[in-house]
Order: sequence, then structure tokens, then C-alpha cells
Amino acid sequence: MSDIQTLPFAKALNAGLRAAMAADDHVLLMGEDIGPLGGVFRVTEGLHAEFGSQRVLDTPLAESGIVGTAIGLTMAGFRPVIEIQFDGFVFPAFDQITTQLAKLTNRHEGTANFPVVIRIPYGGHIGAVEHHQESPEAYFAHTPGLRVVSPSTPNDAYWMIQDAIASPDPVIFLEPKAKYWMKGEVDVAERALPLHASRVVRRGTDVTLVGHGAMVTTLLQAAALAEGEGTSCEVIDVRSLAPIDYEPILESVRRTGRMIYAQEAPGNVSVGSEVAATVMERAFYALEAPVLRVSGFDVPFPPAKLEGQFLPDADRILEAVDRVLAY
Amino acid sequence: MSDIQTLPFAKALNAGLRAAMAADDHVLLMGEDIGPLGGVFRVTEGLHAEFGSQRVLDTPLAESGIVGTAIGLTMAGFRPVIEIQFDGFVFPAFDQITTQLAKLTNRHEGTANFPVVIRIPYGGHIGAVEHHQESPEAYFAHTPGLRVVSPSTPNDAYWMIQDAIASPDPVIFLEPKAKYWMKGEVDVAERALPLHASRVVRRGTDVTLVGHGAMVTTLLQAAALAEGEGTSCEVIDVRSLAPIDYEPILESVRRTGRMIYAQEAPGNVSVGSEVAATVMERAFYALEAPVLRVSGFDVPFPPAKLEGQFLPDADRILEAVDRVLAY
Amino acid sequence: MTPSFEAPAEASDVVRVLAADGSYAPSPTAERYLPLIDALTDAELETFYRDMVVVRAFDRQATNLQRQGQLALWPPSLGQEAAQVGSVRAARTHDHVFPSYREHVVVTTRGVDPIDIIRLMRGLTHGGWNPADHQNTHLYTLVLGAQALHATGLGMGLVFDGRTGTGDPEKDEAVIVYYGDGASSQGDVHEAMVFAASYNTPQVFFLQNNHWAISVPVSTQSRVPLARRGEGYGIPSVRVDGNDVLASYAVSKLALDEARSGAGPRAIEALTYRMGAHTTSDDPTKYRTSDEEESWAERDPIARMRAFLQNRGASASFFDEVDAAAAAYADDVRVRTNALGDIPTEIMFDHVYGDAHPLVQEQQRWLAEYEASFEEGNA
Amino acid sequence: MTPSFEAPAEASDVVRVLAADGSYAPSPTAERYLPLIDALTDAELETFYRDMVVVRAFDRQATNLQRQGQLALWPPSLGQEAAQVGSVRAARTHDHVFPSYREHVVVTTRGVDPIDIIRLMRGLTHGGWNPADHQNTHLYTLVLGAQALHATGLGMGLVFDGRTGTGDPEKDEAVIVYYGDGASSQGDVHEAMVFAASYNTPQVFFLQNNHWAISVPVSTQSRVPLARRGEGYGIPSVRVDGNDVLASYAVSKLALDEARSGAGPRAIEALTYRMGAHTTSDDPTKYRTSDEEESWAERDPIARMRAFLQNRGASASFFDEVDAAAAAYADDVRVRTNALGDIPTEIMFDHVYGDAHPLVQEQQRWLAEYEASFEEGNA
Ligand SMILES: Cc1ncc(C[n+]2csc(CCOP(=O)(O)OP(=O)(O)O)c2C)c(N)n1
Ligand SMILES: Cc1ncc(C[n+]2csc(CCOP(=O)(O)OP(=O)(O)O)c2C)c(N)n1
Ligand SMILES: [Mg+2]
Ligand SMILES: [Mg+2]
Repeated sequence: MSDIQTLPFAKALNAGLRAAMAADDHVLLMGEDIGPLGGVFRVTEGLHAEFGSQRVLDTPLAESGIVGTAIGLTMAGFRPVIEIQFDGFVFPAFDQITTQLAKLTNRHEGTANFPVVIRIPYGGHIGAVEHHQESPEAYFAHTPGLRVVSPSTPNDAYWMIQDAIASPDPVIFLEPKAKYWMKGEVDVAERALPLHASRVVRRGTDVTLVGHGAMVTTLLQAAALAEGEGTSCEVIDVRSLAPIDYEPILESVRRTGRMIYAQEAPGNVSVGSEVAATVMERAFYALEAPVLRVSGFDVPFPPAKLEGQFLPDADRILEAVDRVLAY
Repeated sequence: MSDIQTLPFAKALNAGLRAAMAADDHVLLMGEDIGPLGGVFRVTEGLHAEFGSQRVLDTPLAESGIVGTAIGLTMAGFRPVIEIQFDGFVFPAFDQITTQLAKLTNRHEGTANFPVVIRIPYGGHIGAVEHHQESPEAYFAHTPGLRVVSPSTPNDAYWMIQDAIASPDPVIFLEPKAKYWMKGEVDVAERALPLHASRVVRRGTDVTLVGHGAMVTTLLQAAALAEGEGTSCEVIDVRSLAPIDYEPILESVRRTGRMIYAQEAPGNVSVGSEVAATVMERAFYALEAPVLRVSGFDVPFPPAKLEGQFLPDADRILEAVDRVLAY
Repeated sequence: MTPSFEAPAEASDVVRVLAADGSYAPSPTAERYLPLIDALTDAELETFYRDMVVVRAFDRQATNLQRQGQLALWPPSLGQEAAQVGSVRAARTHDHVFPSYREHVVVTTRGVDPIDIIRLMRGLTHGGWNPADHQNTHLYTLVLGAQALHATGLGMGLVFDGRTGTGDPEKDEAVIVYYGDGASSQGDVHEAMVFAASYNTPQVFFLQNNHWAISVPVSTQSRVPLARRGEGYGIPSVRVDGNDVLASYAVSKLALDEARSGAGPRAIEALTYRMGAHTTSDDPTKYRTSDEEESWAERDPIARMRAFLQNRGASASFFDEVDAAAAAYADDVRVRTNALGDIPTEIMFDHVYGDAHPLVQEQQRWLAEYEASFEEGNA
Repeated sequence: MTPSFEAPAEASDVVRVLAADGSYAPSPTAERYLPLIDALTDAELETFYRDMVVVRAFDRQATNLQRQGQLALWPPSLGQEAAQVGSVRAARTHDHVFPSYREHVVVTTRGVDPIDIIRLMRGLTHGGWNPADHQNTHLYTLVLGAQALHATGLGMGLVFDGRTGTGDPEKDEAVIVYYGDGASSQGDVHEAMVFAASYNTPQVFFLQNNHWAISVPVSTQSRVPLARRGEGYGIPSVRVDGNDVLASYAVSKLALDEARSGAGPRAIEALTYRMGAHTTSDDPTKYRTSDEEESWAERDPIARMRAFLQNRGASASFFDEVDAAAAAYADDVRVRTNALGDIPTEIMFDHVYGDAHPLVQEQQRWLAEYEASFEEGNA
């Protein structure tokens, strides 16, 4: 078998989970419908058959219970990997995540670790009903004690899930559900980047486009279109939302002087706000224009028929490119 | 009785609650220990005796239950005002707040309102144990459908609680617990400002200092000290964190060219991030320096003996003033 | 987890009036409910049957519409008609009803236009109707269990305002809230029972145990009957055969009337079965056997009631008429679904707040101008 | 809400061995537990008494230290000594203990240094000890009910790893989790019971019903005995007189041994009383009567055990020796409290993550430089 395999994102995740479970028999999966059904997105397909009911747990239907018992499982030496069924259903677990999971390492003053991974399929583009298309990353990125990452390619999915599981810290693992079916090459032999590194995915000289998750594809589309109009865009996938690896971003902005952050989440008090504020702080003199944000609007995710209007698309990015170039 | 009364912050709140309850017999209070005890900060003192057990409810000990039943009470025509005992105990209610309360107006497409006020004593300075000194405002400010306000004076406490109760929308009402005992003049006859207006509390020409809650006092201290060093600081109390009234801030920054946002909350993905990013966007050419943020560190609120090091004080503000002036 | 299938609907504590073959064979526990059933008129009995048949036709139609790409998703109510019709027909028009998201029978029986459910599942709305215009039938809630607390809170309001417990059933209001076996594990359902008991709300907790939460059997949620939970709060609780519309009606009727009288909350576990997929995205063959499905098909709630009515002498023309009405109802839904238009972009901003909100207004303005700029470009 | 005081500790289903006056007078429900009590040696009985007296002296000392400004807060364990000593002495050293935040008796009995609790309440730490070094005695949890899920999760781990249920009590591990009557309303406690029942965890839910949640009587949380809750999940549950150390020991011992044997979770409601204030910030006169307080003073757990031991012929010198040891223990805590120093600023950054984190490191560096700049300024 070649080291390079072409896999859809969901299957790459599945392979990453399988590798982590094979390597450490205290890695276990917990969630709703992740067992015989393989999860509503089939990310855990086959793992229940392979590893059994004590490694792949179809839990009772209670998210606080899932996260809270996962914490207890770490105390028995396990590394639980939780699947939250959809982004909008993580909130019943919010107390266990913020007041317990995020703080327990600190509360234990270094005498214990709490390696829980919480996988959350997130974001829009699938035309689903309420609570099924949201982007809750800001809540977690604001919370000290959590790490927050989001792969945007099958190769990253494969490696980042393993790195997240290996981390001694709780990791919120955001899976852009729009990408589950996207195929890409996975190098199963060699990890390209560490978990928290951001990555330049396209080189350019006029404007720096930065984003995460499914938005990276949109940024690349916008960059391709902009090229036709004579504008050269650099595109950066931050991959990790907490902490953020600013070096590649700052290096780029120092060259381009112009930057846009794109995200599906509502823009107010968001990851995009933080990146904009930080880039201003660290590259003030380099900026020819304000860092602009292209975000979901500050309204609840609308009925699916309006998601095309709610979610930033390449045109919305280009509109911001025009604005940022007008300075 | 004169229209101007000198009252401590907590008593001003108490008077505001009493006025709202007297004006509308469907205003009711819910919470833990708010009845005969009058709340752990005595904000509801005397109200149980005055209005009885069906207007001032000592509920079972369950925050999700409190917020969830408050939502149901609005459906029966009530206007519930909830007291969460301490900032760190709001998280069990997070699902009811974000997926229900914040979205129900939208879900009902305008056919119903959900006027729930959630009072949360927040912030540090009282030397208390874990979960009792936090500043969770970013979580709420990021959530479409919520309004988020924080009075910093007795007069604002008196009026803003009444305005929050009168609002057709859910309001997160953050009470800076460090200020509960601070006395100030309350004009019980006339409201000074609308609920969502920010207010210039000190005029200045060199640097604009902006913040909310207990931090406003710290900013004023810093401004007084800066004056001694020849720097003239303008101080603005935003009062409302969602929405934010940007006009006074932008007007000021256009004059000063320099701005600092101060908050107790961890800085990453915070209200300060948003204000910094927005001011950059709207007043880019006016800025002589990046908008700087002075915040709590991105760590769990530390053991009380370290709160002095964690919480921004006037010196930390002045350090940022020096930095912003150095551009 | 052990499989959940052990014919628990036949357990001795379960209230049942009609046997699976439609014969009138009350269980001993049904004794106290029989007067309520005896009091039902022929017209009422026929209404129960008609309700079930009509909504099943609608549900089938909706499933087809989803397959044709007209809906994002459809969660079928197939198989749960008796539990839903029986309980909702026991409620008075002034009562308050909180569905979860599979209560198509419940809400349409209260006058909600089925096209409004269709609009929800098509992605045109998050709500669909105004509860105040439909016998206080509240909106679907997709976050499992959350509505249980809303129901309890409303019940508290009824108590505080003296709108219940006066002794006049024509006026005393009660609340019924629906949720599933899976949802019963959520903390919110527990807290709803704690508050309900504490404030003595006039409320019925109606749990439809359809034996599955998507792919997870009820045995994962509980190893003992879910009805026992209520007892832990001092809430009198009963198990009923949820595929028996008469039993479902009677236990709900008594519970609602006790609740409205001031006796406090009541809980009902209706044993039923989700005969279809969880939703149109689901594939039940991955997690359950056809044996199990077949055994439940034998307890079909509609066939059972049809046999009962036939035994009582209902005419063939009655059944034909109901079938025709159901077909017409479903056809009408199809026609109207196909005619559904778009929704305006603005509505995304319109009702986020009840009062003006500058950030939202500004974004609404921006988007309108942005969209207009394309139209100009195209013009 | 009706007041909660109706001497429920005397209800017939409550397991009791010692009457309030210390006489040996087992309740009928105590029958099955008597062999466990008969098996106790004199030394063990004396240990129970000593534990209670020592920790009460410590608790009084801590209350005084708070009044002297040495602590931010103190939540007294006064009055709950028997429930805590009885239950924790029933646990084996390899068992796992999850306290809430008032379990001073529990954790010190497991070897936690009382100064570590003092450090927590003084604002020097959020934790205080390493559970692994103290018989798996976990940290205090201040968010009510949260620890119940941690305990259940740990129990699941024991099951998955075969560390329990093998039939060898010397090896089989069990878990005991403490929480209060107020906390029992939280959704997390419910979900902990759901998971515990589902995974058959070797776990005892130990509820100290001390009749108050700050100012709120237990009647607000439940109108029926809280022990009934467990039954709703199929978890066998008992009520015990929590001011009777022997009864508390015996029911806990049996429950833990049943749980470790593979029989699944157990629940205990210990009826006791918070004789002091909720915390040193609290003023109980605002919400409860002195009549109530006095009636519970008559059931003091220490006086009861003392009378029992006296009746059995314990010598005056034994009691004197215990009193002296308790005084010395409390003195030692005072001395060490007064000697407690500051904590370094860096620790605020040190353990937020297990792995390096650039943002935290940068802020730590910044603060160090910032603080150094003052020292330079002062130098
Ligand atoms: C809080 C929450 N978690 C997860 C989901 C996803 N989900 C939707 S339906 C369902 C199963 C529900 O089972 P049950 O309560 O038995 O109702 P049924 O579908 O059988 O009618 C799940 C897990 C959700 N809607 N809400
Ligand atoms: C989730 C949460 N809400 C509120 C509080 C504040 N609080 C601390 S102790 C307490 C009462 C607890 O009562 P109970 O569970 O009976 O324990 P007891 O104090 O009687 O030991 C409250 C409301 C908290 N710590 N956690
Ligand atoms: Mg179900
Ligand atoms: Mg208590």
C-alpha cells in the first residue's frame, strides 16, 4: 500500500481514529449513534465492529453526561474522543467543558492531564434545519485551557485528529462538515505540520486572505477569481484557532499590507475580531488598510434556503478585496 | 423625598427592581437564595417580604431549570428577572440561553417576545474562591439575539435594570460585584441615557480609554495619574456590550488617534478584540497607533491571592498608555 | 447494551384497552379508565381513527416529497399515531401543547397547517406558526428536552395567575409536553420534573417511548421502565400502550384533568414504535432487525383501531370516505409544497430582536446594497 | 414553600442503629446491616469517634481563622461528621472518592493535609493536593453536581479495564461521590445516574441531605424523599440517619461492596443537618428558626457516639486523650495557617496547559518583565 492515499475527508478522519485506537488501547470513542450506525456522518464507520462496545460507546443521549464522564474516564487513564452530533448540540455540555474540562489541568496544578478530544461537525453548506449548521468556535477559543483546531483537508484531518488525541490537553476538534465528502491526498507516512501551525496554501502579493475550515476553499476560489482581475492573493489556513500561529500571517501582511479574515461564524466578538486586533497590534505600520472581516451576519443561522445569503462566498470575499484595495 | 438620592450600587439596583415590580405585576424575580435571604449580595433584600413568594422565587438549585422555566413564564405573560448567584455558575444554563432564549424571538418570526433579564454579578476584586470572580461577557456578546449591558454607577444600575426589564428582548445584565458597595447619586426622576448608549465620563485629548463595568473606575484612576504626567485621557464607559454604541468612541478616537480597551475578561476573542477591530475598520486613518487591549490574562481566573496580578489596574493601563503614545 | 426488544408493551402494568387485533380487552390496570372510554361517542371514536389515517397519509406524502428533493429532511411519525392522537385529543382547546419535533399528528390536530411543518423541513422557516393562533400549540423544539422546561415554566405562570386549579375544568388550563425516550436522559427533563413537582404545575409529561433514539435502543437510556423516573419526584406516572388510541386517550385525559384540578404534575410513558426511519437521512437496517420491525407492524395502531371500529359495526363506506379524505389531504399538501416560493433575504434580519438593533440593521442594509449592486451589474 | 422541618430522620424507612441519646436501638430497616456493625472492633469504633472530634476541632479552628481574616471563606462541616466519617471509613484505600466542597471530614480521613483545604479557602490554590497521593481522593468541586459525572466516568473506566467486579474485594475498586440536597436538582446528577445505570458502574451516590441549600429548604428541591430518585433509574437506594455514624458506616459499606462486586450503582440519602452557617459569609437567622437548630443539636452525631462508647465502658481518659489530640491538631493547623506565605505570580500560567502554549507563555513573559520593571524602578 502506498504511503499516499486518496481519501474523502470523513474517511481520512476514520483512518486517523483507527490509527490512534490501534496505537493506544486506552483511546476510546463516545457519542450518540457512533456505534453500529457509524455516526450520522459515518466518520466512525466500522470502528464499533473492529474495536467493540467498550472502545466505541453509543452513550445515553446527554451531552453534559458525555463530556462529564469523559473527564472521569481520563482519571482512569483513558483518552476519550467525543463526537457531538451537530454543532448546535454542544451547548448542554458547555458547563462541563468550560468550568471543568478547561480548568482541571490548572486545578490539579500539573499533577494530572485531561486529554479529551471533542469532535464537532460544524458550519453550513448542507441545507439542514436549525442547530445543524452553526460555527461555535468563538466560545471555545475564548476559553483558557482549551485548544481549538479545525482541519480543512483530508491530510490534515488524518494527522490532526491523531495529534489532538496525543495532546495532553483538551482539544475542541472542529470538522467542517461541508468538506466531509471532499477527496484529497493523504500521506499516511509523514505528518506535514504540527497541530497548531498555520499554513500558507497559496502565495500572493497584494492581499492576504486568512480563514479556517470550509472557508479556506472559498478563499481559494476568491483568490482564483481575483487573479483574473489582476489581484494576487495569498491564502492562509490557520488550522488552529487557539492558539493561533501568527508568524505566517504577519510575514504575509508585512508584504501585502492588506488582509481579510473570513469565517462562517457571526462576526461580532469572534475569532476574526481577535485576528484583526492582533494583526493591527503586531503589524501596525505594515497595514495599508484596516484588516477586514467577512463573516456570517450577527443573526441566528437562518433557514437553510437563505444559507447562500448568510454564508460568505467568493463574491463577498472579492467585495472585501475591492474595499481593502481602495485604501 | 428628593429626586436625587445617594445610594450604594446594590441598593440602587434594589430600588430599580422594586420600581419595576411595582409598575408591572407580571415582573417576577427568580434565583437561588433571593427570597428571605435577599440574595448573597442582598440585591433583592426586602422584596420577598414586600411582594411574596410568587413574585420572588427561591427556585430549586438548577440554572438550566431557572432559565428554561423563565422562558415558559414569558409564554404566560410574565417578565422574569433571574439572578445567577455568581458569574461562574451561569454555564449550566448556557444551552437554554443560547439555543433557546436568544433564538426564540427569531424562531417565532415576530409573533412573540421573550423578555427575560439575566442578572449576573461578575468580575473580580472580592478575593473569592474559584468560579466567583469571572467575566463571561464575551460568550453572550457573541450570541445573536441577546442584549448585553453592564452598569458601572448606582444611577445606571437603577435605570438600566428598569430599561432591561422593559426591553422586549432577552438582556444579560452584568453587575460588577466590586461596585455593589460603591455609593453614588441616583436621580430617581429622570433617566440620563438610553440603555445602549455609551458615555464619555471624562474628557481628554491624547488617548481614549474605553471599558466597562468595574474597569471604568480603574480607567478613571489611570486618567488621573496620567494627567499628573501630562497626558490627557478621555474615558468612555460603553455601558452596553451588545450592541455597542460606537459613535462616542469613534468621535473621540478621531480626535486622539489613540485608544485602549480595558477589561477583566481574558483578552483572546473578547469584547476588547471586537472593539479594537471595529475601531480600526471605522477610523483607520485617524489611528496613530494600534488600538491596545489591557485584559485579564488568557488563563483561568487565578487563586484570589493573585487577583491583583491578574486584574488590570491603573499601572497596567498606564503602561499601555505609554506604549500607545510611543507610536 | 442488550437489545431493547422484549415486547414490553405487553407487560402487566401497561394500561391497554384494545388488544393488538383490535378486540376490546382491557388490562386490569385499565379498569379506572374505562368510564372515560365508555363516555366517548361514535363520532369521537371515528375522529380518532380519521386523525390517524389522515396524518399517516400526510406523513407518507412528506417522506415522498423529501425523496423528490422538496424537503431537507423528514422525521416520520409513522407508527406513533395512536399515542399522539389519543393524548392530544384528551387536551382541551385552552390547554398548552409543547411538541418535540416528530409530533406531526399532535400539531395538525390542533389546527396547525401541515404546510407549516413542511416549510420548516424545507428550510423556509425555523418556526412556522403562531402558537397563539393554534390552540396554544407551541413550535417544534429541536434541542432535545429543552421544551420540557418551557412547559413547566408556563405551568408555573398558570399557577401564579390562578388560571388553573380553580375547580372549573372548562377554564382551568393545563400543559402537556412531548419528548422521547432518548431525550429523557437530558438534564433538562430532570430539572423540568424538579420544578414541576416543586411548583405543583398543572402539567403532563408525555414520553413517547418509541424504543429508539436514532440508532440507540432505549435500554441504553434506562434499564427499568422510564415511567419510574417520575415517581422519583413524587409525580404519579403510568405506562400505557401507545399503539392503543383509546388507552392513550384515557390516561392522558385523566392525567390532564387531575393536573388542571390542582393535583400537580403527572407523567405518562407511552410504549410505541418508530415504524419508519429516524429521518429520511437514516438507515434503520444498520441497527435493528426486520423481525423487530415486523413484530411491531403487527401492533399497528391504525389497523387496531380499524378492527375495533369494524367489530363495532362501522360501515365500509366510512373507511372509504376516510381513505379518500386522507388522500385528498396529502394531495393538497403535495400541490401546495410544489407551489412554495422563495423567502426574502431580509427575514433573516427581521425578527432577531423585538426592538431596533443597530448592528443587525447595519448588516441588513449592507446586504441589501450588496445584492442590489449585482442587479445593477446584471441590468 | 413549606418549611422542611418535620423530623424526617425519624421516619420508619430510615436506617438507624443508635438513637439520638446514644442507646443501641436499631430500626427494623437496620436489621440487615447489624452484622457489619457487630464486626467492628473497639479500635474501629474509637477511630470513628476520634475522626469526628478531631475534624470538628479543625472545622471550628478554620471558622475562627476565617473570622480573623486568614481565609476568604469557610464552609463548616459542623454536624455532618457522622455521615462523612461513616461513609468514608466504609471505603477501601483503593477506592475513589469524589467530594463536593464541604467534605472536610472525608478528605482529611483519606490523608489529605487539612492545610491544603485551608490553602484552597485562603485563595492560594484552586486544588490543593494530588489525588493519586491521597487514596484517590479527588479535588473539591465547586460547581454543584459536576463531580457526579466525573465519578461515573471513572467508574466506567474501572469497568472497561476490569478493575472491578472480579469478585475479589481486596482488589475490586469502587467509587463514592458526595453531593448535597441542593445539588441533587442539577441536571448533571441526573445524567450521572443515567450513565451509571447504563454502564453498571461500581459507584455509590452519597447524598448528604443537610436540609438546606444555603437559605433554601430541601422541600423546594423535592416533596418526596430524595432517595426515591435513584429508584427511578433502577438504582437501589436507602435512607440513613446521617447523624448515626454506625448506620452511615454500615449502609455505605454494604453499598460499596455490592457496587464493587459488579451489582451496579447504589444510592444513599443521609439525613443530617448543617448545624453551622452555610459559609462564614452566611447568616442563617435570616431563614431558619432557632427551634429547628436546637432540635438538631439534640441529635448531635458526636454526642451520640460518645454516649454509645461511654455506655460500652470507654474510659474517661480515652475521651480526654481524643479531646487533647483534637486540640493539638487544630492548634497545628492554626500555626501552619499563620505561617502560610505568598504564592508566586507565575503559577497562574504554569499549569493551564500540559503542553507549551505560545499565548500563555508570551503573557507570562510579559508580566515577568512588567513586574521586573517596577523592581528596577524601585531599586
Ligand atoms: C441536545 C441534542 N442532542 C442531539 C440531538 C440530535 N438528535 C436528534 S433526534 C435524536 C434522537 C432522539 O431520540 P428520542 O428522544 O427517543 O426521540 P425520537 O427521535 O425517537 O422521536 C438525536 C440524538 C438533538 N436534536 N439535540
Ligand atoms: C452550579 C452552581 N450553582 C450555584 C452555586 C452556589 N452555591 C454554592 S453552595 C450552594 C448550596 C448548595 O446546597 P447543597 O447542595 O444542599 O449543599 P450544602 O451547601 O448544603 O452542603 C449554592 C447555591 C454553585 N456552587 N454551583
Ligand atoms: Mg425515541
Ligand atoms: Mg444541603
